[in-house]
Amino acid sequence: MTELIINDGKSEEIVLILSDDELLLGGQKLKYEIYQVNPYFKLLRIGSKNYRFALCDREEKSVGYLTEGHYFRYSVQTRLEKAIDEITSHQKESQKIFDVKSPMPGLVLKIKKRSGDIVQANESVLILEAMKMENDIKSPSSGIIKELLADEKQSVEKGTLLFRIEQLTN
Amino acid sequence: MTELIINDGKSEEIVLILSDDELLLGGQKLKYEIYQVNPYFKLLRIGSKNYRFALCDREEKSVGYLTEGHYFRYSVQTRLEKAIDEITSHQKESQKIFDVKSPMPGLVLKIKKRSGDIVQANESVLILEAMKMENDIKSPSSGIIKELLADEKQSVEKGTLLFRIEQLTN
Amino acid sequence: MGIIPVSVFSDADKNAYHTIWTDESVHIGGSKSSESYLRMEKIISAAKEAGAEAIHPGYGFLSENADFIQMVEESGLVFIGPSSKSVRMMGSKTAARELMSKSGVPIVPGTKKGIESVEEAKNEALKIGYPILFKASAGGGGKGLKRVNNEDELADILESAKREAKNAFGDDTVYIEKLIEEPRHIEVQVISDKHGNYAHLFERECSVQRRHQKIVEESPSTFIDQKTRANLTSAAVSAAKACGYVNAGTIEFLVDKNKNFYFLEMNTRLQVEHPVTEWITGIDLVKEQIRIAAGEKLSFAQDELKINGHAIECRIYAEDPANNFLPSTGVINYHKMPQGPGIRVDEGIDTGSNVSVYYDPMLSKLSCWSRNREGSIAKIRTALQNYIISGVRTNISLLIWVLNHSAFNSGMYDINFIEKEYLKYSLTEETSQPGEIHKIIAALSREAAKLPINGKNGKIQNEWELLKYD
Amino acid sequence: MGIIPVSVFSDADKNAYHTIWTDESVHIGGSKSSESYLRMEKIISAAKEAGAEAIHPGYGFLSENADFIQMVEESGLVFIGPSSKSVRMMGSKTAARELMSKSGVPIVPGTKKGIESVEEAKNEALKIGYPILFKASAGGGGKGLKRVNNEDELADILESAKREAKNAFGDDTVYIEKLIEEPRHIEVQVISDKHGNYAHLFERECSVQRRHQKIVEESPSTFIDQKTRANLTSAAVSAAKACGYVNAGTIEFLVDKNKNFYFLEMNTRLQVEHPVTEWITGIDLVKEQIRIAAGEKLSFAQDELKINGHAIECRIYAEDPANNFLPSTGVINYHKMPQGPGIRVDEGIDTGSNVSVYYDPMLSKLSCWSRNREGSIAKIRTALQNYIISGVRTNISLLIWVLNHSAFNSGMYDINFIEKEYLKYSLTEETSQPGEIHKIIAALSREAAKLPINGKNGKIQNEWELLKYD
Repeated sequence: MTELIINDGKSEEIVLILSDDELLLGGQKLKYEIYQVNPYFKLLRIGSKNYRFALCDREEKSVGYLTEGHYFRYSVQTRLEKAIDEITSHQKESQKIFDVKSPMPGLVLKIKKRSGDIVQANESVLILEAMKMENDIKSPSSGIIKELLADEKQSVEKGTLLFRIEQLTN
Repeated sequence: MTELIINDGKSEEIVLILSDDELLLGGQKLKYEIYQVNPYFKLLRIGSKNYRFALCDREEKSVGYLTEGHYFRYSVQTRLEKAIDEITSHQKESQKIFDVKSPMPGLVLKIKKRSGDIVQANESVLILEAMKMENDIKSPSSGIIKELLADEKQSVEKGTLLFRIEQLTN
Repeated sequence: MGIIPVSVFSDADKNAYHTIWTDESVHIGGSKSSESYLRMEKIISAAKEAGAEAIHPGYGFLSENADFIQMVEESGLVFIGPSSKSVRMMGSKTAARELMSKSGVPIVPGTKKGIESVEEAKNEALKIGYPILFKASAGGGGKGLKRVNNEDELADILESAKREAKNAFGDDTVYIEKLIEEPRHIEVQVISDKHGNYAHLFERECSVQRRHQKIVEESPSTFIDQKTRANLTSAAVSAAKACGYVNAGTIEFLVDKNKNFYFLEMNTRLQVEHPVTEWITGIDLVKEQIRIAAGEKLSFAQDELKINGHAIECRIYAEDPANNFLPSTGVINYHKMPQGPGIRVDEGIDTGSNVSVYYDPMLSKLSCWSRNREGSIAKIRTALQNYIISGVRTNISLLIWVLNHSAFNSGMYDINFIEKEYLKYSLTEETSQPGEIHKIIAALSREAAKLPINGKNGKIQNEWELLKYD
Repeated sequence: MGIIPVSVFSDADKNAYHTIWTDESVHIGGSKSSESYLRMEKIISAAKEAGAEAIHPGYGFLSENADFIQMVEESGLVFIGPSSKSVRMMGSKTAARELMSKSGVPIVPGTKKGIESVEEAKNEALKIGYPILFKASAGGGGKGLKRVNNEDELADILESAKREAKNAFGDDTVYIEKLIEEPRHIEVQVISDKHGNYAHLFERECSVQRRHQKIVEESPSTFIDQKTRANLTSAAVSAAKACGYVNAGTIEFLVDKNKNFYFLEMNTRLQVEHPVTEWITGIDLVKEQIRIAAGEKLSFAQDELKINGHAIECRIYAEDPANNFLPSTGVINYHKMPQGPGIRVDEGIDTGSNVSVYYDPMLSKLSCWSRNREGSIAKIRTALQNYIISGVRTNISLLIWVLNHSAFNSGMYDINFIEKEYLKYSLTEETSQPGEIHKIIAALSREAAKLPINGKNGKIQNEWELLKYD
């Protein structure tokens, strides 16, 4: 039996995997079957309903998958993992800092803000050129730009930290 | 450097793999590039020519692959493997015995010959029912049926030895 | 159309393509078709359980079984196909021949009813003249169909024909028909609604056959001129009317070298080769079938249809051309379909699919359209060369051979084409690649694992395994 | 057609789809397009080295570059496309507008030539009236195209427009055009041969755009009545004649709500969206382009063409709808294309393909045909739901959103449709599956590695590794 805490970014729910063909969700016991069609594609059957899904990507505590043309990402943790997470991230949490990383390799074309500037959520901070297009990299939250680590004309790799936003507390 | 003896059932040729991008065939040195597109599909490039091939199946000493809609099977051995093979199979060779195995799971419907019967190459020995069809299992060579191991109404698995033909020596 | 399909599946098909790709599916029994796809009551109760309103029978198993259709009718569900009455009239080949004969549709000489004994068979065969054919009364699609050249082999072949008929259709009745030598198999697609409207969708040329099984079909036929087409299609519509037919059906004819045609049988269902008709007419036959079953009128009038361009279909089977075409089973480790303008694939497999021993070995159907036959042939040949199905053996090389053959290209072929011409399949003659490439590929196939895979990032691995949690 | 194609490839594309699927390919340089696909002399010498007779430029990179076309012409090779002279006439947007104006084709108000300074831009904008657009003179496809709402933002946007124009086309000339609000982008496919025969292949409705980039195209347009179609197509043919055009080209128009149309630009090449035209006319445009380049006449006459049914195309990009549509890179770990009657995929990827940062993020084009628009929409929506591209993020969910939207379904939309309506992409509103299923899938995705894979036999592994020999 495995207990997993599923978080979709809005709320949490617990899925108890009782065995290879039975699970518990929201107090309801469900029979399920799962088939691996090929390494990245699976079929889930519950009752007579079929659900097809493909594994799209995966990070440390979350899985991203594709079903019916839509992409979903959920964090999946055991109770223990979640507890450890909460303790270690407590300090960070209270500060509410957002790290903005480069989503792809590219060239920093223009930096529009400076360290210490106050920005609104969704406000453009810099322009990254990639795939022949200029892409606005925006602030995920309103707040102060705490660090600005990129320079104009700098080539960055995917995952390079570009800037950090500290959310303003009211 | 690896020396491999390639046999297509008619003749033998030696391919010397000199390095990851060079090989020797028929006295000719060739530059090659090879890319794995996905686990079962590769691209071979020699000069400006591209050859696509998929791995279809694989047995102990041979590989079967698919290119341009055609299936090919070659035995691939090192000189040492071939030498060992020749020694151990020497006795067998002189007898020239053909093992006929069931190519798929099925039901032996009818046995048309008896042990000791003389058969021609391509003559039907038994009927195997599989995939809703009656399939003639034929002798690969003219000779004597040395053993007939299947019974009528018997279910057989893929690879079950059905009968052995001993080739007649003139 | 806003319809939610529900499929049924057997043990062996828990994971099959048709199961995966329907949002709802009901398990109906064991792997053997007699324990699942042929269990009439089970299928009807599955439909009711799922809340379905209608049953589409596909083109195998019970699709032409009048008893099943009657059960569906009596259950209150709608059968997407003809009435049990029509199917019963045409389902028995002997009764159908009689009906056609009465309706003025020419038939091939043969016995009117099932053969009871070897003696009777010998007498009838003598009257008709060898070679003859044994055909399963309940059959279709080449199964239970056997050629007899002379009296000596008659008894053995009769036994085998009855056995195959019994196994395939649950009925061992077989009858005798004169074998018309060098004939073409040409069929006409007909369709009709519940309001008395009948139409035909032109002919399909299905003479490329192996073991009486169609493998390449095309439309239009190069052999049929306008006058013959008019007569043939009009005979087909008469045949459909004679049995009060509703929904899509096919009248099969044998056509001799003088363009005389004989009624062969009616397939009271959708055909495997319906895509070629869909290509040249633009009509979606399955959509039309569903509309008709729902009581709607045909969505087109006969005079709105015309033959647009040319289409070919190739049936891809799991069988080994190098080993007497024995069926091939296993897991498809890579499935790569050809694509592009005028290319269609109706596939039953995917990378990872298991090809089991239980059912028909047809994996996929490739069809192509072009403005003319030359373009169609070129397109489907390239598509076949680029179609990768690895893990099982397929007949793709045979299909390429057909498309390269001068007889096929000239259009001058009959149903004995493959039997006559395909003596020996020779690798060296059939590929455009030089022989040394094959030796290099073989050597590198063994050496390949040493090399980096698809650059640094390209390694394909089973990502799911990294998710493992204990 | 019996032609053996030779492709060219860059370092990043050694293993790309177009390289793999041509029998011959020539390496032309580094990954950056300036080091490979934009190197004119290198491409011409690659063609000569391979013994090619002609060059087809596709629809990116140098396809509309008059200098390149002239180099091809002077090299003795055949360019499969228009003459450098025609391209030069239409290639500069300002010169093209002048020519159209002279030929009686209506144009959108704007500057006749490139903008030299911010001051000049401000003066011109005042004359024309805000909002205005900056457009790259050498451009196309949405790149280097910027909207300006008022004078305050003009200077910054001019700078950015020039920069994008320079990077994309090697020429930073931009001009000003009045922005027609709520317009539709409707274009006409034209084609002509070297014998003076001209024809049009009806219109394409391309108003579903994001960032001025077309993402859904259809033909015919619901907005165009017979009279407007006659005027529009005749204006398009006039435009082609005005520049002595030979081969396939497209005249783009803006159409206002009163069905007035304005010449926008001519694309002197094959368009990305050409499949919808191929579906409704049955003409293979690439085949026709090659025939024309070889000096043959058009294979059809204008009056043989009619609009047959309805077709839609969706462009599938590697970009993340949940993250401001930023391009997404990585390895495609599973590519499963939808299939069936009336479905076509023009794909540039396969399972295992690497989506690099170097080129345009378009992965694939899905197009569908049906007898009417309703059927076409239903078909392509289902096809999109069944299209699996995993490993990178794609815009498929956006495309499904478009096809579900009432404005798209009613046909009442303009080029601002997505900008106006697609405020926030919400997962919960967009899938038919209940929320608990997603939680179960997430949980099992992590647990799945414990379970047996596809029964006993189904384990997919890298068989090549078993071949390893040391």
